[in-house]
Amino acid sequence: MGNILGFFLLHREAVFIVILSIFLGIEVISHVPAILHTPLMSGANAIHGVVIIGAIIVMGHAETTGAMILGFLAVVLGTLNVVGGFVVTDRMLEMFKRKKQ
Amino acid sequence: MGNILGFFLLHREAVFIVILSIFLGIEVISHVPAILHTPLMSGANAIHGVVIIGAIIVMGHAETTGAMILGFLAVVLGTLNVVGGFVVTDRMLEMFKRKKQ
Amino acid sequence: MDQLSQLQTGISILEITYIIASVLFIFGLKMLSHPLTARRGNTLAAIGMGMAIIATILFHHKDGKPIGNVGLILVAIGIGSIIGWVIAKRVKMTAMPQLVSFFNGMGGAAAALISMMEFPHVSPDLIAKSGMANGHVLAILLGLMIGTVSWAGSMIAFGKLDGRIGDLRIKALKYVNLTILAVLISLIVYIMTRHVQASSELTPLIYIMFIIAVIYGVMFVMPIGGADMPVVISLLNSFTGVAAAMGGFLYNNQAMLTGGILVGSAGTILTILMCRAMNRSLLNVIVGVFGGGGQTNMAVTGSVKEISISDAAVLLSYSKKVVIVPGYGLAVAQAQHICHELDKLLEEKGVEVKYAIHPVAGRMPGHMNVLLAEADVPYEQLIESDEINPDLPNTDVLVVIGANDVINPAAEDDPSSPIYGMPIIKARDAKNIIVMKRGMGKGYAAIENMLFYNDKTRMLFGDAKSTLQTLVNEVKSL
Amino acid sequence: MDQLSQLQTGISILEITYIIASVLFIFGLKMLSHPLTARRGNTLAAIGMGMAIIATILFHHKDGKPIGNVGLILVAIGIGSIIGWVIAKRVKMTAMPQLVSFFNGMGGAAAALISMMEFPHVSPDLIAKSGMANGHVLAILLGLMIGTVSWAGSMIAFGKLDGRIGDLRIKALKYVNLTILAVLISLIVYIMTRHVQASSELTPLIYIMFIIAVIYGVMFVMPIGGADMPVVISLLNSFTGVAAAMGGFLYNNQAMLTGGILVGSAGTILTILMCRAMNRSLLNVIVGVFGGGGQTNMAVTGSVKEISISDAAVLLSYSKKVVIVPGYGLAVAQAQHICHELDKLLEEKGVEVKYAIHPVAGRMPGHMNVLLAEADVPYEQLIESDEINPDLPNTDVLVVIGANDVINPAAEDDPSSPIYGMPIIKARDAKNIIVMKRGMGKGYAAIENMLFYNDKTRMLFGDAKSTLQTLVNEVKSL
Ligand SMILES: NC(=O)c1ccc[n+]([C@@H]2O[C@H](COP(=O)([O-])OP(=O)(O)OC[C@H]3O[C@@H](n4cnc5c(N)ncnc54)[C@H](OP(=O)(O)O)[C@@H]3O)[C@@H](O)[C@H]2O)c1
Ligand SMILES: NC(=O)c1ccc[n+]([C@@H]2O[C@H](COP(=O)([O-])OP(=O)(O)OC[C@H]3O[C@@H](n4cnc5c(N)ncnc54)[C@H](OP(=O)(O)O)[C@@H]3O)[C@@H](O)[C@H]2O)c1
Repeated sequence: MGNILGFFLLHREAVFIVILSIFLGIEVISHVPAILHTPLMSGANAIHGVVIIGAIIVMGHAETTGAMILGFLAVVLGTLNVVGGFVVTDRMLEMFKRKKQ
Repeated sequence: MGNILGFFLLHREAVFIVILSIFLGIEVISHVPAILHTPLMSGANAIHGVVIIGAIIVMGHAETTGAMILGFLAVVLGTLNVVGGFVVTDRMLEMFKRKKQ
Repeated sequence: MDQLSQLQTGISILEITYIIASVLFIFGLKMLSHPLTARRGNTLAAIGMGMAIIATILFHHKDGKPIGNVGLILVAIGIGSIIGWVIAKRVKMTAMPQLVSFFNGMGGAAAALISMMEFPHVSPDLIAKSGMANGHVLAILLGLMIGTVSWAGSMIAFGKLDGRIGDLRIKALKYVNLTILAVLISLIVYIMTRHVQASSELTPLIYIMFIIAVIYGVMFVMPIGGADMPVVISLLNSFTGVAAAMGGFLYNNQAMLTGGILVGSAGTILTILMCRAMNRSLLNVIVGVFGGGGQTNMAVTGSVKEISISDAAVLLSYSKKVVIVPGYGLAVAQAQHICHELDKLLEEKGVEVKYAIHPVAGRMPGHMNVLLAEADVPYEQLIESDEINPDLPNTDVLVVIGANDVINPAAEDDPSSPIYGMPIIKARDAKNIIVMKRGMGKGYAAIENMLFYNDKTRMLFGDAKSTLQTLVNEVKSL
Repeated sequence: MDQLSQLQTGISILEITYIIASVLFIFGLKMLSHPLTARRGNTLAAIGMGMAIIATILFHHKDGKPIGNVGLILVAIGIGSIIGWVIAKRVKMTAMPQLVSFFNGMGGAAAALISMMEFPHVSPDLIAKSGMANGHVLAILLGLMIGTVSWAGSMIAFGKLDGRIGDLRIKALKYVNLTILAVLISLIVYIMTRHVQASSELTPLIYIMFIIAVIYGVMFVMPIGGADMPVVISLLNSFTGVAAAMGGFLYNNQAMLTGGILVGSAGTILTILMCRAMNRSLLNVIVGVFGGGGQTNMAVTGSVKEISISDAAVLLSYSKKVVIVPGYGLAVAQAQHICHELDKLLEEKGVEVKYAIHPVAGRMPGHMNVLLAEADVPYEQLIESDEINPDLPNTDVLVVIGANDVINPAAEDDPSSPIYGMPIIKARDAKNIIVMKRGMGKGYAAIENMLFYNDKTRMLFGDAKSTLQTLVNEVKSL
């Protein structure tokens, strides 16, 4: 109990940022029309590719070969997520766009 | 410059909370219909009465009589803001409500 | 050790309470912006506030010391609650805007007082380390300035709306104001660049700053037209929010920070939405180009025709569809109850009566809704202007009661008109138009209204309340 | 000293960049949810991501050391970019959902790898102070578990959508899954309650946890019907978001924290919205009550009547108003291009052709829009089902192409039907109905469709693409 409270006190700003972000995530997309569900899902998918930053940090401070290999893999996979995600979203949306005019 | 950067680094979570709150404030009320403008303004008015917490803290640690008097005044004014604000908002909204049924 | 952990538990509960309060504020604001949940939203926010206040009294500690003077604090809260409650319950519905302004001013004043008291106590360690140019001092000074301006400005706005203070329309005031603002900012810079041991050495400067800020607040609101006050109040409201947030920085207090900033940003957006509903820009309101008296290029053609009370009564009683357009004059005359009486009378006679509600009719957003709701007009009879416009060609009689700008066709016809582009109620589409007002006085925008010269229009001069009273009697006796 | 302040400047720039990136993510998501701004929103978010990546490589420091292995990192990014780009550009439009699932899995795997590598390096000081039960360890373990589940689940979802993996419908699996989940959580508790000097002593447990999480991910998705995969992907998408946010906690990294949580919460809401569009609950999807094969209480009355290609061609050519209802079968048959050819032919003959788009027609939200857009059908021809329903009584021929559930009248007639209450396209209101499908196969909900037995309905059996091809030829030769 004391441990949890202490942890909360230490990280209360992070906790609060998490709460605010949850609200924002909900608010921001709550009026999305059905046709945009898939592109939105895809775009959100690309955004969580931000995990690549963690991969870069791990790889950037890797010391053993094993860590290096795993880190390399993590960066590749993270990049796949980011680049593939954004490009595929753009492709989907491009199609909607063209038809609008 | 160094001072500002240092200040930012120290308070970066608070800064970020401010940014998120700004977004949330905007998002949350951006679909308000015109008839609710006044009640919303009034409700928001009551919420910033949260300044009363500051007044309580000041008063709670006041040492001189002068500080005590000013603190007392601050608490009274803050309470006016809070109580008056919420009550008047409720009164406005009560009227809307009754008509709905 | 045990006491220490108890203290830690207390602080944890306090912090958790603050976070819960913040979340309740967010929910409250969100629900306040939907008609069905608005009232519950207000209650939620109030609960959050109550929790934050109680938790602060119980668990707040500064340098290990708990909150003192608890008795006095409770007395102060008691006094504030009673006064606030009584005023809020007693005041007339039409006086709501000035009341909001008054309460807003109280919040601003509280923020300013806090800053004034905290200034001499900035930690000497902090000053030794980073001089006066630190975050605490900045938060205190901004809190003082913004809080004071908000307080002074709100009081002037209150006075104007309550009819106690007139407008002061001097063009040069704009430059005077900019100068005062520059002085205020210089003062902040000056204070923050001093080299002192303790901030209390500079306390006198704080009082000077307070006085200048009061002057600025007064001068800022004085030249703005009384009718623009709702917008100004909304703006000052968001100022107070920011002032409260400064306290949040100072005390590292999540509830104050979020509550204040939320109101600051929501208030700013609300201000902009309100301006948009009147088709003008915030800058226009503040600098005040508008209300001074516009000019129309349209020549006045046609003549004004009057209608007698008895003719009006007959016309209304034998119509199938009547639309009433209420405006500022109805509010001034306090004629909402008698107006509702007229509409009930007509409905009994089988006439279909609707109200056309323009978003900026009156002097505050939603003014007409609040007013008519007070008179118990059923919600379903109130139709937004966009929705009723297509129906107007089938309307037998359109009755304008103390409205002017919101039915002015110049908004559609005259590109040089200051209200050009504002969506209006297309009154001239109706088959007959009866306009009730005292004379040929202009509306808020101070421009000529060609509708009064329209062939279909008949004027019914006189104070709205007494005119409606005689009309009701006449209809009854038919 | 100078170097130190340079380092501080670098860190400040990095943190500011992270905040900017977070703001861009928020804007991006917001814009992605409005049709007109969606594409720009995607670009904005990508810019934010680019900034965060570059700033990390340039300015990140750990214990005063900058990022090493920069060359290798750039190579890895290069490889990932090229592969990602090529796959994303090459894949067929109809394979989008599985692609999203694939990329989502990659993110989950990256998060899991990070956790695996960070686990042995938890600061010994921290462990000495608060044992293994600290925030860092928790973030690492949760990141590992959620990331792995998301990866394994996404791969299965990918396989199912790609038709490589079938469903595994065993009721008991539900309990097996709950057991595995319990084991995973116990493992976390076990690890966090060990008393060790260094976390690396427990590294083997991490690998065990990884393996169990893989099993859980697989078992979680296996029993869910292939057609529910879009919902599952959306759910796994929000899982990966949370896993990324765990990294944000670990590194105290604002961009990861906000980006991850935003996606986590937006993804959850999106999942719920998607379920709602299909009129079912998330729990239903996960536990999988639905797709197993519902039963209808309605007795089959009437008989199935066929129509010949030439009759169909004549009927269509001499109609004034034709509405096409595309469904999953159209997508399977890849018949969108030939379908558009038919509609152009008919329009040339003066027939008014519209498409009725049901929100959950096909197997992913917006499936039909994407499909028909790919075939260059003009946007104005696509009408949402709610809007077109009132028009159907004036429609001469309604052509159903590979749709089934979305036109099933059981949704209106049969309260015991699993799809009861789902809004449908009211096909039976049209004057004539032609249904193209291969046989009497059921749709996704696996229930009988009484529309096929309706008097106004004529069936045109065969694969949608070849049927449409012959129909086009026939219409041309008329
Ligand atoms: N709603 C808001 O939020 C808000 C805020 C600020 C400004 N405004 C502005 O206010 C205006 C509102 O338009 P509106 O049509 O409601 O009002 P208006 O244009 O101001 O016109 C009011 C009319 O009522 C008449 N009147 C005054 N006292 C009366 C009485 N006792 N009995 C009968 N008639 C009386 C006046 O003419 P006589 O003198 O001839 O009687 C006047 O022409 C708009 O220009 C709007 O932009 C609105
Ligand atoms: N859109 C989404 O997000 C989503 C996601 C998950 C689930 N769902 C569900 O999926 C269903 C969608 O309804 P729907 O009407 O589009 O599809 P459906 O109800 O699944 O019916 C598809 C029909 O197409 C026919 N078909 C299959 N292959 C064909 C081919 N090559 N040529 C011609 N016909 C073919 C099948 O009949 P034959 O076998 O006789 O040919 C089948 O009856 C709904 O129940 C919805 O809830 C939708």
